[in-house]
Amino acid sequence: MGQRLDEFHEEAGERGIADPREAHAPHKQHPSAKEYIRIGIILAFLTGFEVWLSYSGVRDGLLVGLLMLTMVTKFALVVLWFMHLRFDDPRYSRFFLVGLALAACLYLIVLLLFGVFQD
Amino acid sequence: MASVSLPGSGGWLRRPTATTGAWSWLTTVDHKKIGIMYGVAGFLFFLIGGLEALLIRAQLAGPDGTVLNADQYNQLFTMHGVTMVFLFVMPMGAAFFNYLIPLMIGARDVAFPRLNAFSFWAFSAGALFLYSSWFLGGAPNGGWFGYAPNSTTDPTIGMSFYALGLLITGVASTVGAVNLAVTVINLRAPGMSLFRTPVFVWMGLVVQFLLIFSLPIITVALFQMLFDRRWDTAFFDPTRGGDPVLWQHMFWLFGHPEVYILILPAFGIFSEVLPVFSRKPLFGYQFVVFSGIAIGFIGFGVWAHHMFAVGLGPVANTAFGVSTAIIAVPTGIKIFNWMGTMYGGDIRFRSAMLFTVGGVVMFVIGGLSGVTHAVVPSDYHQTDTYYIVAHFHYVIFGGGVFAFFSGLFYWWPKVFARMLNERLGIIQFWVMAIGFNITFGPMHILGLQGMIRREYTYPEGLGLTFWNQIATLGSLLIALSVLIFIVNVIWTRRTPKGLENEDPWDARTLEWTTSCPPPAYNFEETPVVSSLDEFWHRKYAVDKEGRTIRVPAGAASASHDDGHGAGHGIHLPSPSFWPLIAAIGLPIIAYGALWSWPLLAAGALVTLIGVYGWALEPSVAE
Amino acid sequence: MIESSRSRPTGVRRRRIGRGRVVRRRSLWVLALVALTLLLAACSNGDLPQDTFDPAGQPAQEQKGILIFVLVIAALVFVLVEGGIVFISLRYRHRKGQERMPKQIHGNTRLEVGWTIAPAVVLAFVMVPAISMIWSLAAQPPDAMHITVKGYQWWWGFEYTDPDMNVSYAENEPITTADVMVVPLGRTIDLSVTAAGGLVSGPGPDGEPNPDFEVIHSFWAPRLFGKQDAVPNRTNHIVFTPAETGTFLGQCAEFCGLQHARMKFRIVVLEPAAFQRWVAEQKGPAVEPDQELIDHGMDLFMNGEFEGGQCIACHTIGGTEAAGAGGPDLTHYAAPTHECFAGCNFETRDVEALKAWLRDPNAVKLGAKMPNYHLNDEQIDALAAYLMSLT
Amino acid sequence: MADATTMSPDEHTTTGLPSTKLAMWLFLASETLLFGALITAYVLYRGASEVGPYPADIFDIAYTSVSSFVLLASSLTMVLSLVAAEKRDYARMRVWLLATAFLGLSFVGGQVYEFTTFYHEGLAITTNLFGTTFYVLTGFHGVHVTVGILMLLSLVGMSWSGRMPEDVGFPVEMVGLYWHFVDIVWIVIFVVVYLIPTPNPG
Ligand code: HEA
Ligand code: HEA
Ligand code: CUA
Ligand SMILES: [Cu+2]
Repeated sequence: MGQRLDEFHEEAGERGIADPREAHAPHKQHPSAKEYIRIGIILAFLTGFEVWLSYSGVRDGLLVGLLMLTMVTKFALVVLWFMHLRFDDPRYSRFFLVGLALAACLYLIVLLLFGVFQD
Repeated sequence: MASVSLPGSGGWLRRPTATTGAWSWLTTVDHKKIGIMYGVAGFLFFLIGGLEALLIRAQLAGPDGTVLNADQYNQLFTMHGVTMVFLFVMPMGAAFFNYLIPLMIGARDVAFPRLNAFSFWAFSAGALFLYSSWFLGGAPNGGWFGYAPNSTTDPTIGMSFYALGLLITGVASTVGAVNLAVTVINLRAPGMSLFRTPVFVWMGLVVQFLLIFSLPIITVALFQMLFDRRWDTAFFDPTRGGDPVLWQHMFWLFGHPEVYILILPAFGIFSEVLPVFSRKPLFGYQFVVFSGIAIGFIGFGVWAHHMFAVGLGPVANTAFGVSTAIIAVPTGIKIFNWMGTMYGGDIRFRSAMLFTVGGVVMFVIGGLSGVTHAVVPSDYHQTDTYYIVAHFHYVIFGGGVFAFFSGLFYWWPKVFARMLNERLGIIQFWVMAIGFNITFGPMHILGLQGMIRREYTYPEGLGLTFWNQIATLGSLLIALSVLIFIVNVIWTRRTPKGLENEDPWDARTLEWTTSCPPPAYNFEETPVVSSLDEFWHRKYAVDKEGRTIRVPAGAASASHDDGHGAGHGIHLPSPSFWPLIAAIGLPIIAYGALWSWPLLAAGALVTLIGVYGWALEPSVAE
Repeated sequence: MIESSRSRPTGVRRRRIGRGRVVRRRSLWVLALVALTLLLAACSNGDLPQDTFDPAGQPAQEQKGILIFVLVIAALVFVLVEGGIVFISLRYRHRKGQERMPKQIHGNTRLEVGWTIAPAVVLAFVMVPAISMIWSLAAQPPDAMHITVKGYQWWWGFEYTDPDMNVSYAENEPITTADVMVVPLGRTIDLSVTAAGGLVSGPGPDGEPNPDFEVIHSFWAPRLFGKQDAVPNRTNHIVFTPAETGTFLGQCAEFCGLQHARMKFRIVVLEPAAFQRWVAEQKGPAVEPDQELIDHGMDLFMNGEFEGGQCIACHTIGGTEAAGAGGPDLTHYAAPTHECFAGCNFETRDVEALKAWLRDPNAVKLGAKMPNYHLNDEQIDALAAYLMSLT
Repeated sequence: MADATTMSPDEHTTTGLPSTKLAMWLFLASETLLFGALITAYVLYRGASEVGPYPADIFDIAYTSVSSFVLLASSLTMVLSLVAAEKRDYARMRVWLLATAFLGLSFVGGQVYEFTTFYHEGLAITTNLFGTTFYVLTGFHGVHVTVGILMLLSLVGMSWSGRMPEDVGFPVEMVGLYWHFVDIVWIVIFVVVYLIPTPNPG
């Protein structure tokens, strides 16, 4: 019994975040200036699209949907490229995502409890 | 940020060097000293909060009590709750985590030693700020839960102190939580995988994450309360369409994770003490760990069980009733594993063990009454009655405070190189256990007999007198037991320092491999860890017949050092007074927010100076 | 687990009963006896007018049932778990002079699964009836009588909003009482619980927000129904059916400031016929003064301008010019059912209490919203006489 | 602001991740819940104001769009300074850092101007729920931007006076993380507060 448990710990240690090999894994390269600028242009374009949308007079439901889409895209682009989550160790993303997911879930439930989305 | 080669970087930025005396405490960045200061501060506030409780009990000792008037009573019960939760249990948890986590994971200090000092000073500043309200227009009087709009419109200044004071201690806790979380994740000794850290460390990690994710919520709520009070915003003002129920959601979104922040340190202590005094490894280690994580997660999804009577509707009440019931499952897993640990053990009922077993027994009572609240239709009756008061004192006092005393008895020799008196400890335990049950047991009955919470008096005709008298009597017994502990501490201080046996309990974890008290650098050599319960495995081995036998002496104590003359060449962070200065600015900002913009700006300047001094000072003393 | 108990040295099982044991056993008995006496004392405690274990109607009866149900289950878990802990503590405690190293057991997955599932099953068993009762309590029967309950700092107001309960002296005005709610026996009543103040209904007529301000209260009559909060701008429902006549006590359960402790009310349950008589009386306007002193009191009430204000700024007396809002309706202040006043802290029949209240409300109820008008004795006597005439 | 010993990513840690960066991400995760709460308050009270002015009465989308572009651009200059720092091109790094700080300042300046305009059009923080939630949400964001500007200028100052640690890229990256976080908060605010129309009640 005890034996097997120790094995479990060994394994957890090796796969877990204490992995010695991973500790010396080479730092993935940050993007180049060119790539940053490319992302910057996409962001600017998306923002322009958002502003245009808000003047375009499309139906409210569609407008909100599209705006949410561009918002999430912009958010993701900045987080993944400018904040390097795409290139960095996945553990940073995990911590950040837990916070983000928690915020999204909890506050959505709160708004639901107030019946904000009922109309 | 560090300076590489700055000529003459001494000057006014030179780092202090004192290692003894008052100055050394003010500038220390040593996690052990900071842990002790957290402990002392927490215990002082326990006495103050207890004194407030005794006044509450005096007022309620009979019908139509005249010890206090309504106004005084409201301030006292509010400050009692706030003090006990934010100024006693939280810093006490921080004390244990600060002192023990680095030792348990084989680290020299926490990840950010100066930030750690800042946490402590900010906490102290916030606590003193809160208590200064007694002299500056009245203490908070809207309950620890501060329900708007009563709290936002009360004409006295008390609840502004509440908002600002908790904001300051909140900053302290957030910073401290990030620090400790990084410490556990990043500073473990070689071989110390997460699944080889003691359960206490795990519970510490979960608590830090709960803090990181729940404090921002109350921060916003407190700002909103402050803005409503000071600058007439409309967040919770029903006359302008604001909905006071928003405050309740925000408060309990934080408040329920908060109660697990209060209890998980206790679970950690239980999980360390039980194996040692049963001389068995913790039963189902990974289940205890995972259930702790599960409690942390589920704890975020139950907050509205404090709001069953608010009228959220049957769907919400069903959902939150169910989620609340679910949380009993991981908690039960813990209880059963602790029982499994004791089962078949060689149980030694020293004071530490008594407090732990007593604590588990009391906690289960509180947990079971918690489950009865989850039965929503009966909670419609119980909510806001003394039945709830009984519930949470059983879990917080019965679980949390008993655990703290257990931890104090257990780790006292580690920290102070003196043993607390066992006989007094055992007497204290029984007086406290009996007093505790006489105080809070009757409150179940009182609640069901219709005694509401937060009432400064009750008339004769309600038939509540008898049990209230008993409860008051019990509170005196608790006070007596606390006095016995104080006597024990004073008594112990007069015994000579030094332990015959530096491993008095035959312990299992890494903190006992170093000397008592540990040297400033904790470990002469960074320990290399090869198993859970590392220290035990260094002392004991399994022979061919499967019996556990002691490894010949010498092998076990190999890593001990006497703390003298050793430790040269170990780089330790130097003391610094900037964290203290940065922290002092915070209450000045808060007073400014109450009374004057220039004062606020001055406080901000002090904090800014502290931060810049901090960033610019050289990384070591010359 | 089993192995470990087998591996215990056999000698341990034989128990020598030493002195320490006897003492411990005796003290256990003493403890048990003390507990028993206390419990008996509790039962013979006599009058418990707010006892949830003494229901006088639905849903209190049902709620008591489910509370006992969950308490019994909790007690079973309690006995099992705590009994287990005590048993293990006694059985495996270290005994002097018997060094032994317990078997080092790390865990047992089957047990873990067991004690994960077992509590879950127990909880499911508890929650099923609980959930069904959440829904049954939320149902609002169509034939119920409607009363709006309003929380004020620190008293309760009641408005009988059914159309057949309008008063005779004004149009579409419901019967309004304070401090005491009168209801008929056996009738199902649907309370709309809210706090006074807040926005009346969305924006006011000219977009102006209502300056009325009120905090959160909670309405609870332990022998009749569980609580629902009274939140400004929100309405919660309590549906209940009294099964006994008599007077039932209740009080505000949500902390609401200085006098939260004394924000009480009473529910008087009358036989249906008596209730109809009561309704008839309440529909009528206030009685006219028939004595000089009373007349003087009325004059003071309607026209007196005191230091601090006027009575009619806040109070209504039906059928007179007094139509203030914010304070309790005094139309039938002295009706027999209006047993108590000012948050039910004083008996209406106790005229001295009324006089003390008029002299300085804050002196008898700290923080009371009614100002001190610095009335003299003669004015107080007249006002008291007038109020006591309003049957 | 962290301790010297941990400002270098090369320092040995259990996970191999620099402690400061880990701490920064944990802090940002916490900030997510902070701004989430503020945004929730705004969304909850959308259209619940009892009196005007309402969003549609005073928002100037064109003006705020410019502000949004400015903040977005500052994120780009921020990463460009990081590129320069990693190449140890200190002069260029300082230029980009200053550019970032300048763009940030323009944003805050724009916000101050916007607030004063709204105030003169009758929207005070006390006027209605819209004023309350709008000013507090965007105000918190503005304070974050201001703190970020202070950090940027400190970096420039330290670089000038030679107080930068060897691995310059690291502190720049840390400040950058914070700065981009403030930017993504604005990405959400811009859509949720400004672009999604709020119907005027009544
Ligand atoms: C340390 C703090 C702490 C802890 C750990 C808990 C734990 C729990 N609490 Fe408690 N609670 C408080 C502190 C705490 N609480 C405070 C301070 C308040 C009042 C706040 C205020 O209003 O001021 C409160 C209020 C409170 C309420 C609101 C009551 C009301 O106001 O109406 C509820 C409702 O559901 C509740 C439920 C629970 C539950 C289900 C647990 C569970 O986690 C308990 C789980 C444990 C067990 C169940 C025992 C062990 C398990 C077993 C032995 C397994 C077998 C068990 C079964 C099959 C049932 N608590
Ligand atoms: C950690 C949490 C904690 C702890 C440990 C306690 C401890 C105690 N509490 Fe606690 N209590 C709360 C948290 C806690 N409480 C909370 C959160 C509330 C809700 C508040 C609210 O509604 O807003 C509450 C409310 C509360 C009430 C209800 C008030 C009301 O609703 O009107 C009561 C009533 O009896 C009470 C009593 C006690 C007693 C007698 C103790 C005792 O156990 C205290 C024992 C300690 C001592 C007796 C100290 C010993 C002191 C000396 C020996 C002398 C001191 C000397 C010097 C200072 C020099 N508490
Ligand atoms: Cu009203 Cu308490
Ligand atoms: Cu809770």
